[in-house]
Amino acid sequence: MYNEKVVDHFSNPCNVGELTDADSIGESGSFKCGDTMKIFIKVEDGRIENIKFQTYGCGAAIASSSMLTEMVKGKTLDEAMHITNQNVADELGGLPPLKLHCSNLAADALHNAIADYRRRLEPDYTD
Amino acid sequence: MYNEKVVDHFSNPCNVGELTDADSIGESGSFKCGDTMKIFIKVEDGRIENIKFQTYGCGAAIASSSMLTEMVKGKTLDEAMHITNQNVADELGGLPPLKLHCSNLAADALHNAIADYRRRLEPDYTD
Amino acid sequence: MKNRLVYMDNGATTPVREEVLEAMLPFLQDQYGNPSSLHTQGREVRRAIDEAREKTACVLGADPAEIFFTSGGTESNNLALRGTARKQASAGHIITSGIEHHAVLEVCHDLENEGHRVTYLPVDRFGRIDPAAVEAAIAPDTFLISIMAANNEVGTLQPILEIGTLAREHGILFHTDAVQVVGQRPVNVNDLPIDYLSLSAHKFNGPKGVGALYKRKGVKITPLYRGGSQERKLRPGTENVPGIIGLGQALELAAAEIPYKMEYLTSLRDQLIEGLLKIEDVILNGHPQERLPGNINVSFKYIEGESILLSLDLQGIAASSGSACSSGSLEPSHVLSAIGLDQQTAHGSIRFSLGRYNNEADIEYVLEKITPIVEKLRQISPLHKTD
Amino acid sequence: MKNRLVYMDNGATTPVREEVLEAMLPFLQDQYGNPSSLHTQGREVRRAIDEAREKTACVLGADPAEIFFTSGGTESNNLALRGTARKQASAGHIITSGIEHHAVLEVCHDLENEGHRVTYLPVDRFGRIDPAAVEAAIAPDTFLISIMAANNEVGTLQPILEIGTLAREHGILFHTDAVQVVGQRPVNVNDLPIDYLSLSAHKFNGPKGVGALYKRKGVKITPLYRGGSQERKLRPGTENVPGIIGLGQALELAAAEIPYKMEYLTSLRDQLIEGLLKIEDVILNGHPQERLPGNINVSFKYIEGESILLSLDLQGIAASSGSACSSGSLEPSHVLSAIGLDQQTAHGSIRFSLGRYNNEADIEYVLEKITPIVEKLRQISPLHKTD
Ligand SMILES: Cc1ncc(COP(=O)(O)O)c(C=O)c1O
Ligand SMILES: Cc1ncc(COP(=O)(O)O)c(C=O)c1O
Repeated sequence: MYNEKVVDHFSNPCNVGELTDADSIGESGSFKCGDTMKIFIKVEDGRIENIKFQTYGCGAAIASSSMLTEMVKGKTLDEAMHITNQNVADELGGLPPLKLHCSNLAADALHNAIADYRRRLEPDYTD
Repeated sequence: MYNEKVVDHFSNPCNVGELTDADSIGESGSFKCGDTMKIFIKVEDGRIENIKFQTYGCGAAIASSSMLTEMVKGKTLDEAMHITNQNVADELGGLPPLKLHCSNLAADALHNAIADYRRRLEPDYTD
Repeated sequence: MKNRLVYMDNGATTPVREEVLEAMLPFLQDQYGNPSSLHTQGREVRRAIDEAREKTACVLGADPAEIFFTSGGTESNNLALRGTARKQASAGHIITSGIEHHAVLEVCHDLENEGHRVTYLPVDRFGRIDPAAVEAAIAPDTFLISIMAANNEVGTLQPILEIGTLAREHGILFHTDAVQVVGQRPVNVNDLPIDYLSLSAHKFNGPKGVGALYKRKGVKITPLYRGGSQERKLRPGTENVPGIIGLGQALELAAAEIPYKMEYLTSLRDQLIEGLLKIEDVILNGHPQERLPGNINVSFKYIEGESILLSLDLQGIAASSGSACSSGSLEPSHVLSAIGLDQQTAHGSIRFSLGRYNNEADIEYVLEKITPIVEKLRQISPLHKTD
Repeated sequence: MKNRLVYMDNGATTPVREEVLEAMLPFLQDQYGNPSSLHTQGREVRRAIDEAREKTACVLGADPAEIFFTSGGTESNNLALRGTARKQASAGHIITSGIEHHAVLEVCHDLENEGHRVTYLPVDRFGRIDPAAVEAAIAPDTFLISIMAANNEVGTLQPILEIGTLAREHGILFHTDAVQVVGQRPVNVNDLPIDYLSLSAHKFNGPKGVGALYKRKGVKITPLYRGGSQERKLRPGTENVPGIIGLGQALELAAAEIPYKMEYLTSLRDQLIEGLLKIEDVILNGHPQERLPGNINVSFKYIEGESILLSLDLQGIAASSGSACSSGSLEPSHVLSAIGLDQQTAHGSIRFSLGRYNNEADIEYVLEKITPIVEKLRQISPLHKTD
């Protein structure tokens, strides 16, 4: 069902946990399957200096969370905002069609975290 | 489907053919399956001295014909009239339920032959 | 004491090929997962089923999503016909022939009881349906034409290209029961205007109890029954995994040898026909050329089919009288009646159906044995005048 | 790299026993005749099918004429329910439960669309149906009650003796889906007022794609489809011969070991339950005692079923979340909802289902592996408060 890379990220997910000193926290969830995700970011000089996640969900959801956090670490907020759910799925080498909606969670939570950060800390920001 | 005795009578039927000097000929047939049987008898001193048959039909019909002719050879006409289709089937060691109607032909043809004989040669005979 | 065994009832069923059994075995042993299960054992089996579906699709020129596995030809026919009828907003008209398999005919009878009208087209004395008759039968509310690709008893091939083309011109769905043809002759749904096609594995050296329905994309049918989401809900229930694997493997192998097998069987067939027709009062049923490569159907006048079968059986020769399904019954076959045989001639008809394991020695053996059998039974028969 | 393979998904399907495969093999090799054929090859196979029917009947305490082979549990359920509904002169009322298998529930939905009324009885938090609720639901036009013998997800046994007795008292037909019970616990139609019962071979170490419907003599149903005269016309189509032989053999073997296996599996089951309940925030679903000998269903709070399954799979442990059929879907199982689990708890439920090849070492292995899996997933989960 899942390819090796997905299984690998699922088995050994990167950046699991909470950031006690997070600059922003974003959440997302799927009403349909109940999956929930929380992304914690630490921002420095407009870049994601540190990132952690917590995910309740299936293998795809966990693997996507791990993949996403790896992809955006060190990226500018702008760059991070451009990362789509599809990018995450692609980077994982593809997800089963039935599971695509799970990878949707990861980027959503990140975007929520960034938007919230900017709303609070970048006075001229508009969504 | 058929037991050994039936197969044996089918493979090596006794008394097949016509009797050119028959005293009587009886026929029977099944409208349903198209089977047809002809029995030729030669009577002497009220006994069936010789008997032959011709049968168009399935294995059971041929085996029953053969069996019947064996059973009645040498019997008195009265005795022969008492032989039922069931007797023939029993003597064969049984027939498949679906095939019982075929064994019905044999005794019927014989009874017709005897009745016809008596009608012609026994002045006080009534069916 | 039998001298040898000559199986000539391949129209009823065929032996499973060794390679097919080999392909099936792992799925009766280690690969036992339920294909609906998420774990490794389940996923492995799911993959194998997908492959079987791809093989099947590939042989038919179809898309894998157009293949639905069933429990056999009977179920495939029922699914296509009933499933289509149930999709109709109101009762309508169906065209079929009088010589279809019971699994089409009896469904049509049911559909008549449900309010649909059915035209049962006649056939000529060779068992052929006239495309012009199909066209003439089309009514404004005709929604389905179902004509078999080849008849199982007399082997006659039907003009399904012409009939399918007519159906398409009139916007009518076209189903063909190709149970006797798939694996014997090329069938490609790209070349043929077929909307659904039934096939059955045990007719091409696959296992019994598994078949498939090809259903062209976009054609909508209602499932016969409900439950899980197997076969995209068109045919729920835990899959007959070994059966499906066997079907895929058997079809792939059969398709590969079709050109060779057609020639080979046709030649054996014609030898047998020639030999049989040398016997007095024997007539060939079905079309002399337009027939299944392995089908020989003849009537032996004055004698009855079962007694011939039984005599052949005692010599180790397996054949059938009429179709396997109807030979338990006492009525003359509807197919033989439809081609105009009188009841007695119909009763004396025997089908020899050849398969990949038959050879010339078998033909010779049958011809050697059949002559005295016929002679002997005719001697017993009151219908036969010896003079 | 897997250490070992522990298959605990016997509720989804079971491995075919070696003796069963051995019994089937001849029918995939030399014994290839069509059972409807009159020749020796056909008659041999007919005899074997008759024997399988006798074995099946014998185990159930039924008459061979009351056994009809089908393509599995799904078809048996459909045949019983639809077949009975179609025999009704007019629309009527059916009683079933909310936790039936989809192969009963979805048929009931269809029958509702066809004009019948259906009562879906609720269950208590253990998944039990209350016979008093059955009685209360009976209407003057109730013609059928269908209640499963045991639930496939949570394993709860149903009071089918009581329910069947009620049905009989009211002159209502009683069907039970016994797919999960046959071969696991004694089922005898002489002791139970059952009118029809569904079973499926692959649940008791037989092959996939074959099942049977027991139908008490005199009970009339309409077939789902038509064709030849196989299974006394109730289920036409060339028989799945190897499957049927496998079913008969598997059932005979399973029945013989029931007393031993029940005790053995119950003991393993309770060990596993005990071990699992030692983990924090784990709840047992289904009834603590009145459950299938091999069924364990627990919810791991704060974490999601598929990720648990996947983690187990990576350790070589095969289990399932909910029923095999529904685990491809995203909605929480209707059974777990019916016993009152909230959506999240339902999503964290796992079924371990034991079979004859499991042993104590398997239980230990699972318990050893599951603890760190749960711990790790909870660490990842935002729902779990570590403090
Ligand atoms: C033309 C035709 N259609 C349908 C069937 C039924 O197929 P099955 O026996 O696989 O159900 C057969 C074989 O008996 C057949 O010859
Ligand atoms: C209770 C129950 N009924 C019916 C079925 C369906 O049986 P089958 O998969 O053989 O069609 C199953 C198994 O999936 C089951 O557990």
